[in-house]
Amino acid sequence: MDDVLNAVIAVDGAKVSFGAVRALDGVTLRVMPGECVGLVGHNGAGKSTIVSVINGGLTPHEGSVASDGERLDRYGINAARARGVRCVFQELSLCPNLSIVENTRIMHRHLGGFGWRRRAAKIIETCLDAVFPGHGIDSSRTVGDLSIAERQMVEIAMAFSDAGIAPRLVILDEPTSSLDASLARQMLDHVRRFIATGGSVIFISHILHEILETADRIIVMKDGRVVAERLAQGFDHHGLVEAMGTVAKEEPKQRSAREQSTAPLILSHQAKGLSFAARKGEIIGLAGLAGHGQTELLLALHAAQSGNWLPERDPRVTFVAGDRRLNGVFELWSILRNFSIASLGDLSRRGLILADEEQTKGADWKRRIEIRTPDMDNRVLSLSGGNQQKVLFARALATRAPVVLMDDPMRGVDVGTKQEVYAIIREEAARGRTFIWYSTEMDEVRLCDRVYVFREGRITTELAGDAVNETNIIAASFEGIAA
Amino acid sequence: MTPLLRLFGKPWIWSWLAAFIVWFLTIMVTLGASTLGLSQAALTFAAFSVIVGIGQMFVITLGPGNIDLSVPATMTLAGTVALKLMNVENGMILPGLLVSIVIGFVVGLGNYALIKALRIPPIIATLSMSFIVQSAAIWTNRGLRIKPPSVLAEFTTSHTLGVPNVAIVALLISLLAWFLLEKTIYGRWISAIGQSMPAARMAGIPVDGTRFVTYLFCAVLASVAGYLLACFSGGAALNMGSEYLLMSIAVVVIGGTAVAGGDSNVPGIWGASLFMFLVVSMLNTYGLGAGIRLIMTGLIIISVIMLAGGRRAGMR
Amino acid sequence: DTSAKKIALSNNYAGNSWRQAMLTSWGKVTGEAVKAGTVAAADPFTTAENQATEQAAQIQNMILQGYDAIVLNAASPTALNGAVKEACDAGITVVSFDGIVTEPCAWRIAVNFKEMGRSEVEYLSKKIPDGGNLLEIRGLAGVFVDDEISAGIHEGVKQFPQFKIVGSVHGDWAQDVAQKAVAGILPSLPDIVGVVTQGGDGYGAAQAIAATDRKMPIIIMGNREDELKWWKEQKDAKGYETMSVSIAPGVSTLAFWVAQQILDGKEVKKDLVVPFLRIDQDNLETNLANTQAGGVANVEYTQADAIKVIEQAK
Amino acid sequence: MTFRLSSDAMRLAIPALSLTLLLAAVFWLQPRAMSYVGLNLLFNLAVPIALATIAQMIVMAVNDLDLSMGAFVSFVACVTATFLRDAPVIGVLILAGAIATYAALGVVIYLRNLPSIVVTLGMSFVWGGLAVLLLPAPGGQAPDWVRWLMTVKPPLAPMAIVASIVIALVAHLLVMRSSLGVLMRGIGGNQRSVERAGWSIVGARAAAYGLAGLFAVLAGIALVGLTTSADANIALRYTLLSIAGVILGGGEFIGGRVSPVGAVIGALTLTLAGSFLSFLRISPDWQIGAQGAILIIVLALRLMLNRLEKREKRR
Ligand SMILES: Nc1ncnc2c1ncn2[C@@H]1O[C@H](COP(=O)(O)OP(=O)(O)OP(=O)(O)O)[C@@H](O)[C@H]1O
Ligand SMILES: Nc1ncnc2c1ncn2[C@@H]1O[C@H](COP(=O)(O)OP(=O)(O)OP(=O)(O)O)[C@@H](O)[C@H]1O
Ligand SMILES: [Mg+2]
Ligand SMILES: [Mg+2]
Repeated sequence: MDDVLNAVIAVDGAKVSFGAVRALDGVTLRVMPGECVGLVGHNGAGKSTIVSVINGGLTPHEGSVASDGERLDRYGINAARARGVRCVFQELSLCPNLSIVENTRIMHRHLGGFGWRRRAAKIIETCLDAVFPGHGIDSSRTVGDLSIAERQMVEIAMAFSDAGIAPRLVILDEPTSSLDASLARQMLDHVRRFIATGGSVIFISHILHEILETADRIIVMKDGRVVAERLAQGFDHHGLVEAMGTVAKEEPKQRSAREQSTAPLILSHQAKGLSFAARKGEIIGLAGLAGHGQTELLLALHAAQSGNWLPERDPRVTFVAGDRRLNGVFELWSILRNFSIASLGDLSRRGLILADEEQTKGADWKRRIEIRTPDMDNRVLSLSGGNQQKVLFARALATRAPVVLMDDPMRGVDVGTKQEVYAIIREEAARGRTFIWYSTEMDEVRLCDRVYVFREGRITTELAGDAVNETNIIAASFEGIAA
Repeated sequence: MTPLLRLFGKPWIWSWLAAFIVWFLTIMVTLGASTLGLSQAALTFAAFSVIVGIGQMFVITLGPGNIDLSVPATMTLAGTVALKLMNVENGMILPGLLVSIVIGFVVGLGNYALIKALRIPPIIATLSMSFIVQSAAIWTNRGLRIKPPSVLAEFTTSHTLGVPNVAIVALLISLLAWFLLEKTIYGRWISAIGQSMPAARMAGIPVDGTRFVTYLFCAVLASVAGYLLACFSGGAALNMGSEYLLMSIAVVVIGGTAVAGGDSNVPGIWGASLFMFLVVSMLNTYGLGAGIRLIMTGLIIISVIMLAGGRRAGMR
Repeated sequence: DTSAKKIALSNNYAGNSWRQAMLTSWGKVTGEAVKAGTVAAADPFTTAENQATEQAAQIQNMILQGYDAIVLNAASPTALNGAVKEACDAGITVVSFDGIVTEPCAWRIAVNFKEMGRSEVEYLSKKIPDGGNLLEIRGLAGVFVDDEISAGIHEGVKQFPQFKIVGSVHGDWAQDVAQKAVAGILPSLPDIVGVVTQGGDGYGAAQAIAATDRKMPIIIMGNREDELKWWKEQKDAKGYETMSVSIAPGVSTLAFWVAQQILDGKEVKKDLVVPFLRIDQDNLETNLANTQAGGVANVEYTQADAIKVIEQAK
Repeated sequence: MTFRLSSDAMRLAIPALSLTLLLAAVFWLQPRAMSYVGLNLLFNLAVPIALATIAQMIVMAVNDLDLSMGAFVSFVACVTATFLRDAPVIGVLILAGAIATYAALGVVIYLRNLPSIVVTLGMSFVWGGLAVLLLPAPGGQAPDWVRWLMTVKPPLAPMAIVASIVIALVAHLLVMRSSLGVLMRGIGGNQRSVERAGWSIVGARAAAYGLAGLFAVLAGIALVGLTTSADANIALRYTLLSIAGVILGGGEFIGGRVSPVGAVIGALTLTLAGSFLSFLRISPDWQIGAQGAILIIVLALRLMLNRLEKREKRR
């Protein structure tokens, strides 16, 4: 019982539903001072929803929130912030049109008064320096001009920053999804430092080793319920996956080196640095630190291979977006329409859409890739982030395009799904499809036949076969930096 | 959900409801004696708003910032040039129609060229274009009024089974528009572009081609409306389109099409067009002064959107 | 001697046949005057959007361009006063016509619009002594001319109380707008014997009424060629009678000559009046013959006409 | 480190350059304009446009669009020329009420989740109707102090220039430097995150609309000061002009990207473009078309400079 008295935040029996969807079905959860709680679960398990409850953005239909032993009846965003609850949301939530300093002003409501710019700059710079030493981000820059990784860094630093009310509980909802390994490392180290000074953290991630090494206690959620809760030592990777309810599959293995050099060349591009080429049936990885030109190459390949003026019967490339808000989902549409938009050419006759075939194909892919929804005619935004990502995958794979471009597409996708998708990719590649895959996760890069490593907008290294391993990639990523 | 409730969920129902109420209030002044006359007049004049409104709706569906302000000037140019070409000869009706369609093509082409090549926001590009088109109209005939060929004048002003012929034309165009939007790939494409242009591009949609066709379509519909209007009102005038600038936008948005793009709706255009005509008739019939009349029109528009818009927000 | 003087025409609108006729007359008459060396230049300028603020800017530009006189058809009788005052202060002669300005330093060539409205009702009272219901078509709300003519019509109705205005719509002086407005109100109106108008809208009203099975009332016309032609057809077919009245677009040329006379040092009264141009049953054919297809019945003025008008005002 | 132009500075540089080019062209065509009086004549009518443009810009900063700007400025002009002169207290009350109405509109649009375009379209009829009721025929007279304010001859620079600089400065402080300004632009950029930081969106939107209303009221008053009297249709073109001004000044329709100084420059550019045309003496038939052409040219210039700038940046 004194658990509750000491807890920074204690949620009791929270229930939330969105229409027919039970997002939370009686969740009880405590966060003690000086503790990092890991929160894992499949896509749509309700993690982000419990986050909304804790940060005051969502009032549970049933259940209560207490803090420091005091039950809070009128709990809201401002009450949460006053108690030092801070949040890094799953989707980036800075104002892209404002500078970093101005965003700091927005985040800290009580920062006003004469000379706030100077104070805000000091606050955010101090914090950036603390979390990401050597970050090189100028606080007067506009957020829209930053790369996605830089934005995520700013947002993380913002959550740890102190402008009067010190942060006591920082919630990190998949904060590392756009960070490369070294930046993620820096952040995790900072989390440990923060914990050591008595702060609390709720850490959500689908990258299980991060959770395992950083969290003190791990809570596993499934379908809106807490299904397991143990100290971190009580879990290993395998056990965690099992607790999440995914049938534990074997670790992704390096593909057996296939004889690829004889396959016909399907795509080549004169990028900066080494030239880029792809053969039929290859899985090609684009690696390197985040934001060093990988996405640009994908966009250039897409632009070069697809017309903007005339419709094409046989698309040559298709694209899986990572930044789904920006260039992925169509928010007004149903899941089905979001899925079918890229393959309408095959689902129509003389420009007329064949509704039945669309339905059938949609149902087929819903099953194949396990999109969690009662009805493909629901709006796409009713899906959790990971499930939206699956829809985008299905959209691309359902086309006949021989080349699939993937822009870090596994952001926010849970382990089970990832395994399924990896399997599909391998299967499709065996059938002759080419995948060009930018990823910030080493595990994924290792799945590739061949890897191009990027550094400052140019391809610096090409690795193939057995040479595709962590050591080589990291070495190539930092090549040229005085180390 | 019961069927009735579902009906109230449709964004277009409110404009229809408003049109009906206003219609009812107007005919009650004469205790129903004016029913037929008023209904026919409403259908006739709504037809022109419907035709230009549909074009405008396609453009607005392309997403925020997309709008075609060159509609009135295009109507004027098409009407004046076509009537000048036909020069009261019945044999020239088809060439006249063709020429007005070509004019629509050229204006649409110009609009999209400005938008695309010079990256000018559509609202400014089409405004600039409209000035040029208006000048061209002045230059070609300096306000000359030529009568339409008799067959055409007869056709546009008479009825078939009590329904005005222009309304039938507008209905056919509406059906075509509905079909395009709901059943074809093109309809999906413009809706997708309206929701997110980058996403549409990455989904392999030929974005430029689609937008181009849409601007063409809008300009062509405007020129056809100009052609019909000039014949209907017995000659083209240099200012004949000016009313349709606000009108074409108003009927689209009152009709329940999302102003933010991506979501369009054809029945609403009819409801809104009828409403816009009937509300002026009603206020005229009740003998209200211009000031009061304007205020009432504004308040009614706002109430319609409050009912419709508020509903949709709740539906989500 | 005004051979070195430059005159500008500031026009706020070119979008209808009346304004086009006005510009044509201006071009014709001043072109000859420039060729003859009477004045050095007579340039016409038109604003794009028919707005007082735009025209004010135009006048200010004319000041900068160094014109000696500005002939002005104003978008608003008062909203240009600031700009007109600035022109006067810069020593520029300002002559307004049709759309006149109230600024005292400017000259005004006015039409008695009130009388024009009143005379319409007076005419009807002669044709239909028993009186009856009237439909009024007004111009653009909030504009001076609209208010004046309408006031005149209501004065006329007071004078001839056998008439009653049962409906009033705004036709914006455009025939398609008038047609639409009339078609909308017509079904709810009782029988009407006459339609009082402001010009440019008679043909539209006729079209709207012809589309119903009502008896054609007497529609006062506004001197447009289409109106006159329709009247002629009706007259030939069934002896239809009406009258037509409006201001002649050629009044711009009178304003030009008045400006020239003032620049020449003539003493000219600030307020001049020109009669409106009225067409009746008997002179319909002559006027129709003189009117360009698609144009407006017109009178152009000479220097001598202007001198006569100036003399009469004294 | 290489020198990097911030995107805000770039947003400004381009409109400023096009204004300079246009001004040079005007001076070349009409050297007489290069004087105290000449500059005042060129620019004094830009003052109310600049104010209206700022108002429109504030509405655009929160991702909305005000189609009633022209009608509202006309209405204010009518109030100024009648009540504000004859019964100043009532006049001030009416104008305060109008600003409050604007603020209320902001609240209603947000709370009911309405498209601002439609609501303001409706309001444009309402304001127009009120204006016609106030002044059925043109008339009224500017209060003396307003007239004085708009015709004052300050030393060194003419009123039009001084006023434009003051407007730009005040708007810049309000929109770009103050906390309220950051909040308003933040709403345009990402409303959800502003809400999550604990701000009241209703309050911020009310403030934005109220501020826009205030600037529009100032525009109406300034306009009457120049024209000396009002009519119900006097400023209808301000709706499109103000939108064009914001765009010319580097603002964008959505995303909260605006620039007050740019907006004022945009308004000046638009006014100047009109003068440039009348100095060119084009045939009457094509005078209207030329206004379109000049808009296109000025915007194309913007594109060209934009490209240059980008190339510069990439280097
Ligand atoms: N606003 C909403 N409207 C409808 N359904 C919602 C809404 N928000 C969440 N849901 C649903 O609630 C469930 C829980 O979603 P939540 O986002 O919390 O999952 P998650 O565990 O964060 O998943 P992910 O790992 O993909 O982020 C999902 O089924 C989702 O579809
Ligand atoms: N008011 C809303 N209307 C419609 N959809 C919503 C709404 N709020 C949230 N959603 C959507 O429901 C899903 C789950 O919402 P949640 O609040 O859990 O977001 P999240 O997990 O932080 O983000 P993500 O979308 O990346 O999972 C999200 O896709 C979100 O966009
Ligand atoms: Mg989540
Ligand atoms: Mg989620």
